[in-house]
Amino acid sequence: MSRPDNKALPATTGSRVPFHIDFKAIGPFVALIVLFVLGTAINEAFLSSGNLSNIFTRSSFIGIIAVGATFVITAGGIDLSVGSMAAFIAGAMIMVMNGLVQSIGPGVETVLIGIGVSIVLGIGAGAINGLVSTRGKIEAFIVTLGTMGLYRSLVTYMADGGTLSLDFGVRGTYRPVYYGDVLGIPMPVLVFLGVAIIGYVLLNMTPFGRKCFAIGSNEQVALYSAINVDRVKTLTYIIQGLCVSIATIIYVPRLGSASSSTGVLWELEAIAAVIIGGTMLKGGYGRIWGTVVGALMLTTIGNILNLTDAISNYLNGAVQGLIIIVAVFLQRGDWRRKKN
Amino acid sequence: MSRPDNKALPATTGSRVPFHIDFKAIGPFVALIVLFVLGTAINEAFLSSGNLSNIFTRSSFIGIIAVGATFVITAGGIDLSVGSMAAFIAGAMIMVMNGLVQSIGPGVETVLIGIGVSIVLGIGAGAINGLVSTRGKIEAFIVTLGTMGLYRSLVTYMADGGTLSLDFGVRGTYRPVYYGDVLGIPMPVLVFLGVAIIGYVLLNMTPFGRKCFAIGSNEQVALYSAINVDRVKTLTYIIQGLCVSIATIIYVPRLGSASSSTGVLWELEAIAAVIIGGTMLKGGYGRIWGTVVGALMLTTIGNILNLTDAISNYLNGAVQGLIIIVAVFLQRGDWRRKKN
Amino acid sequence: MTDPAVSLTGVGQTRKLRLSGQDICKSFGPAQVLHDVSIGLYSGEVHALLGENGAGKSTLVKILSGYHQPTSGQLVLDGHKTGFANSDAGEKAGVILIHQELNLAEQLTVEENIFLGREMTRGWFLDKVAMRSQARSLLDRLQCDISPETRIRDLSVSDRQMVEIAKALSKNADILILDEPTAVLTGREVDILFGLIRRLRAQGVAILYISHKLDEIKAIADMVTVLRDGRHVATHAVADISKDDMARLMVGRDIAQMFPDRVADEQAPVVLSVRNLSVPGMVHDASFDLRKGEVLGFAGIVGAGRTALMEAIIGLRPQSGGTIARNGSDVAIASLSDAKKYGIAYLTKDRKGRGLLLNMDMRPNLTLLALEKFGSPLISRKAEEDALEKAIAAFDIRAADSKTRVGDFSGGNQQKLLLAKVMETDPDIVIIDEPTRGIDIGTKSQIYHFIGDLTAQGKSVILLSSEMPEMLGLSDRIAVMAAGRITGILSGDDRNEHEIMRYATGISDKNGASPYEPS
Amino acid sequence: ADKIKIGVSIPAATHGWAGGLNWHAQEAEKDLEKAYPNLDFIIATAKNPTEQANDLEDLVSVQNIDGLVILPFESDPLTIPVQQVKEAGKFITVVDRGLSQPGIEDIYVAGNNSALGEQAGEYLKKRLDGKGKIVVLRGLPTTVDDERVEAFNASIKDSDIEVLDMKYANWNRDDGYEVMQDFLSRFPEIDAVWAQDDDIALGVIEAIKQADRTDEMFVVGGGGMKDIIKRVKDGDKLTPIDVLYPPAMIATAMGLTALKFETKAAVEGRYILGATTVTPENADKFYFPDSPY
Ligand SMILES: Nc1ncnc2c1ncn2[C@@H]1O[C@H](COP(=O)(O)OP(=O)(O)OP(=O)(O)O)[C@@H](O)[C@H]1O
Ligand SMILES: Nc1ncnc2c1ncn2[C@@H]1O[C@H](COP(=O)(O)OP(=O)(O)OP(=O)(O)O)[C@@H](O)[C@H]1O
Ligand SMILES: [Mg+2]
Ligand SMILES: [Mg+2]
Repeated sequence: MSRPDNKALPATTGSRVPFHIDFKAIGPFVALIVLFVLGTAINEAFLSSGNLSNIFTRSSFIGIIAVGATFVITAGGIDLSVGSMAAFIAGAMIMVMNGLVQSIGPGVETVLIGIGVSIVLGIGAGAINGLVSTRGKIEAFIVTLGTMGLYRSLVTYMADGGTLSLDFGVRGTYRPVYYGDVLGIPMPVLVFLGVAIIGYVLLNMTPFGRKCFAIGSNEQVALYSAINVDRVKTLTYIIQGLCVSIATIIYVPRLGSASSSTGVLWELEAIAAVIIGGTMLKGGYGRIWGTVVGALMLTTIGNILNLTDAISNYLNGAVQGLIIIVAVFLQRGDWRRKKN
Repeated sequence: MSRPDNKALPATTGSRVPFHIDFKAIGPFVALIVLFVLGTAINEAFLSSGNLSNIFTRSSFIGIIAVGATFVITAGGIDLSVGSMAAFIAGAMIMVMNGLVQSIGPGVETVLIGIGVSIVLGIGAGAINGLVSTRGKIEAFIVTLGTMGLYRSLVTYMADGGTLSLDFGVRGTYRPVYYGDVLGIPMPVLVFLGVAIIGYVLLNMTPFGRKCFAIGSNEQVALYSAINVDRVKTLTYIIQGLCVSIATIIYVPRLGSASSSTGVLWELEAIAAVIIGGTMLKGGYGRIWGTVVGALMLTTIGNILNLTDAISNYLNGAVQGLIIIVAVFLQRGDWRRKKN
Repeated sequence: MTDPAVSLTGVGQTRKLRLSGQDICKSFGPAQVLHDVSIGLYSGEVHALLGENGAGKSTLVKILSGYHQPTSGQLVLDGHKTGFANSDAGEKAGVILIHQELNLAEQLTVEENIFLGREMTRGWFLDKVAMRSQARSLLDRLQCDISPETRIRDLSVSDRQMVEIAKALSKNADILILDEPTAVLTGREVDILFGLIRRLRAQGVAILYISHKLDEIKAIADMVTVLRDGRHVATHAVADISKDDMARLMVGRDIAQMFPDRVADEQAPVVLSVRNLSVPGMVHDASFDLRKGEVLGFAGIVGAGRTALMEAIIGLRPQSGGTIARNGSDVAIASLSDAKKYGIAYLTKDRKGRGLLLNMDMRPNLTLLALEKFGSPLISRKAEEDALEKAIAAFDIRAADSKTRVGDFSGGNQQKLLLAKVMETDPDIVIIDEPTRGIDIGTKSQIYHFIGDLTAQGKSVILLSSEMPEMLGLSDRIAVMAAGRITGILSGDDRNEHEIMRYATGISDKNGASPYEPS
Repeated sequence: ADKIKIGVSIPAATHGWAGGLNWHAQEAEKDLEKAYPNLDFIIATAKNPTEQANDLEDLVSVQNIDGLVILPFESDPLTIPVQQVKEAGKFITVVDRGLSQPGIEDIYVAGNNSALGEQAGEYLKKRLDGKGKIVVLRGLPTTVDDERVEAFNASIKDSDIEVLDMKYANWNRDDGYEVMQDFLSRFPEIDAVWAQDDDIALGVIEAIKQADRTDEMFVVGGGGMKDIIKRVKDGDKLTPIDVLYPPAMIATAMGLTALKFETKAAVEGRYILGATTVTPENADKFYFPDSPY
């Protein structure tokens, strides 16, 4: 359709305001910085390299899981099973590796096989969540509530109610995966960074990510845009499973154990990190960097509370809750509008 | 294309099949009946009046809370704080009543004042959730995650890390509220029934209920229909708070105590009951009777697991999870379509 | 800018100026979409508002009814300066707007939507009986036979529009504004609506009517105001102005020939052949051929099953029995991606519900259907932006800026974006369902020529339309459906309104006895 | 003839110690049912006091038990429910946590949480010569935790031991690790750690190792988890002792109850288990490699 006089129109596209700051995007970072200032004010030790490294390392577990959750939630789903899934995978890894010590010894092969098992289980568990909810047309909330109970039970059963502990030999081999560092950056942080970057690229720069946005935003439109909605949704759960598996791989060498209390409430923390980061719970909009910052914020709040005894221990939860609400309020930036 | 003789055509819309059974509406009931049959098969004592009365009585707590959650979820919100809120209200009630024993003794007045405190706190806590999320424009998930931590902390603080116990004198006065019955129907069941009926009427037969549906279905449309969206949403949280308060009123005489472990994970159970009952997690469609049945189903599953010791206790959670998934699958009735 | 209250004489002499907007300006962020527009609405008068897509019509009427606040300018109601803080205030003052885009809660029923926010009650309770019967009588006034208990999501778009009209009626408007109400209505429904508008006019209601259909404006309006690029161009009595004049005022130039000149080759090879295709409960035993370079129209009454048939062909609906052949060989199409693979694309008529992601901007919408074209494994942002630039030029999409949510686009520009989106797959066969819904006359002509260009490139088009001129002006052959069956395929001189109606109503049926005649 | 049914109501295996409890209960069930074929034990596990009250109802109404062995989640909330079981004419054995009202139970196998805190306090005092800086990692805010901490505080009160801070670690290994990490960043000088439970202690140990401060301090745990006992046995300098709080007490209680039904002997009464201090010398006696705890 050619239109000769189109040129005469004022250019309506591509006009961008220079130096426009997108408050929505930087909001989480601002909130994180405020937290850091608060931490430093409370205790100088907060800024010590050891403490910072602890915060980042600790955030890695929840952070990696939350990167996966960002996909699920962006595509309009939810996964409540991640915490139990992590416990189950950790338990299975430990059992397999302990079993292998007899036959092939506590060497690198054993650890590699353990890691392989973790990945297979993570993908499998994710696929189950995805397939049962899409094929069975059952709400993801129900399906993953069910598998949450399932995996929690399985790990309890495998550990006979107690704790599964990794063989000491294997622990030595495996140890660097958690305790090691490259150029001073702890391994878990590197892995977290890697997962976040890959997640970012996948969500924002590939057709798959685009499809996640589309499905979460309007499933009908996605369907009419030749998107295999069921497949993409299932894939988001598989990505979630894979992320849980990766988180577990770096978790296991830390304490070398798994029990029924491993990963309890991680699902809530992961979802909270995602939502704090600005992803919409109803789907259609997701932000990996927000999620990363969300995970860091949650860890930092916990850390700050441990650095002071000004607050009664009983009230930790209250302070934590209030800080989360205030941080989200600040970062959403709605208070700024009032001034206009 | 104008067509005068349109009436001659078979009507393509609005045609109704006579005697059409709405599987979606009866689905939860069918699933519940299946569970009852299963229970009876496992142990005849399941059908004993004592056991049935236990099941119904127990469902009352979660059921009453879930009726409130039906409003919140129908209007597109979510409330994660109900479990801690219940613990906090229970704690406050106990402290107030214990305090009153000195001055006015352990009589009916003391209990009534305790109940009044509960109702005021419930409404207040609901109002806080509602106002902070609507006025502050913060996701309900975050706000109620925050208040969840807050109330949990407060009850821990009030109990000084331990347990708050109701004065034994007051306990005697208060006892019939839980253990009493009218014409053989236990008090909690009567209260549950009353709350459910009022909830049903409110949701389905009043303008307010209709507004909840509209807001959950499409907030923009609701706004354009001169509905005060913020007010209606806040009211749903207040109703939720009131329901928590009522549940707490019948809970306190049962165990006569409150501690930091009271009501843990009730929020998950309440939301699960709502979703199992057929209410949509994304809002716009809610069903009180479904919720009632959902709560009964959850309790029944727990009860059935106690009927047999064929299953390792470690695997309780797994069986529970699987039954929930299967029950929801059956009741959604999607498997029926395949046959057409 | 002239004061409309003074300048308007003639028809309006004995009538009262009810509501006027004076020197209205409106900006969204940096983009100004209305510049000093004035308009006056008189009781007992139908005032038409005309303008290209994106001219600012919807924005203006939203300001008049309180949905938007003007950046500057003044509303005057019955001689008093006024301002509506929100739509509620507007409605209280008797100003009712029927939106261009449907505003219904999909999960709720017809009755629930009609009375949303104004439920009738007895005591504390809903008076469902009264609401139902009133809903029934409102729908009866519109000769619309849907049940008040049907959920909106189960209704066709035209029925939804009728519900919107019923909802507006229930509010007893003094000043009624209709924003393109007929874009999704069938001819019969338009007639009903016009009857209604005439009655309301006789009762002294002031009516503002927006449409891109100049015939309608000629038929129903007393006055017409033309906007162009957010500016007031002219206000005339309709009797004083011809359709061509209106078009010229609107577009700012002469509209060339409306339809392209095309000659289809009747011997061209068959590119798509459908045999005995059925869709359970919706389509029965449909067979037709589509030739290279041809425009095959599909006519029929709403609900005849045209959309269902097309959705089955492209794999969005389960087909039961029947075959589809592409270029002579049978193909299995189980999903839209299969259809895409075989070079078939489909443009839905439900642009809001199925066509576009309203909360996103143009770029992701444009490329969604053909994502793989824009790079793998990574989407090339540059390729996307190039495509967007091309599409904006090719389809004349006008948006304030490229970051605007598609949901904030004017209706016509949404439609153009949807067309651009479908064309990104570079299909050989395009199935277009109501392509010019809500499109202004100038752009319409462009779309027709665009379809002509497609066939000239050897592509084939299936056209589903409820606009008879469009159907007749573009189609080489016309398949007519009635009650789920193809009752005839008309070509040559048979392609006329009369014949089409006979087949569409089932009076004639080439494929066996008419289902409506006693056998 | 119908078997005699004995209900066993215990907390679910949600942390290490409770896991050990579950394991011992199941082992005891197997052993006792083999030894006394006319007995049937039915174990019900609960995740919170409310659930435990439900379980009691079910044990009575559908399982129709003759006797009940219960380790109450918490004392106060379960007093009334247990009383109701008693009123239904059942034989009651209470383990570990006493009920709030006296006279309900027939047998009381009492754990001694205060002794656990006290033993740990006494050891620290002796080992540190009555002065030094310590940190404490508590469990969850419950009565059990309170009793332990109160006794601990009382026992070090007359010394110059400074408690730098106390934080909850929720009887969870991960939390123990993280809280200890933060203590380590916060306090440049720590002489000893009291972790109120061995699960927490294991997390603490990893954190100390990671910070490379193993030579500076030692850890006193509690419970008697096999991993810690093994360390004590091996003479690990980081874990010189452990204070026992054996989950096997459930087996004792079940055994006593079985005896009551089998022998008609008068087994009523209180059996108080002390909190034994495990040292490298006696560790062998308390090391059960097959137990999950
Ligand atoms: N909320 C909004 N935010 C930003 N831009 C908007 C918004 N609403 C409308 N616009 C812009 O204002 C301009 C006028 O839109 P409007 O809907 O009034 O056009 P219209 O004349 O009704 O066109 P159509 O015939 O296509 O319906 C368009 O460029 C549109 O993109
Ligand atoms: N109750 C319903 N549930 C789901 N989809 C529906 C329902 N009613 C109609 N649709 C779908 O909505 C779309 C539009 O409906 P419409 O009645 O206009 O189409 P149709 O029956 O194919 O007739 P037409 O010949 O007018 O295209 C079609 O895809 C139709 O199948
Ligand atoms: Mg418009
Ligand atoms: Mg047994």
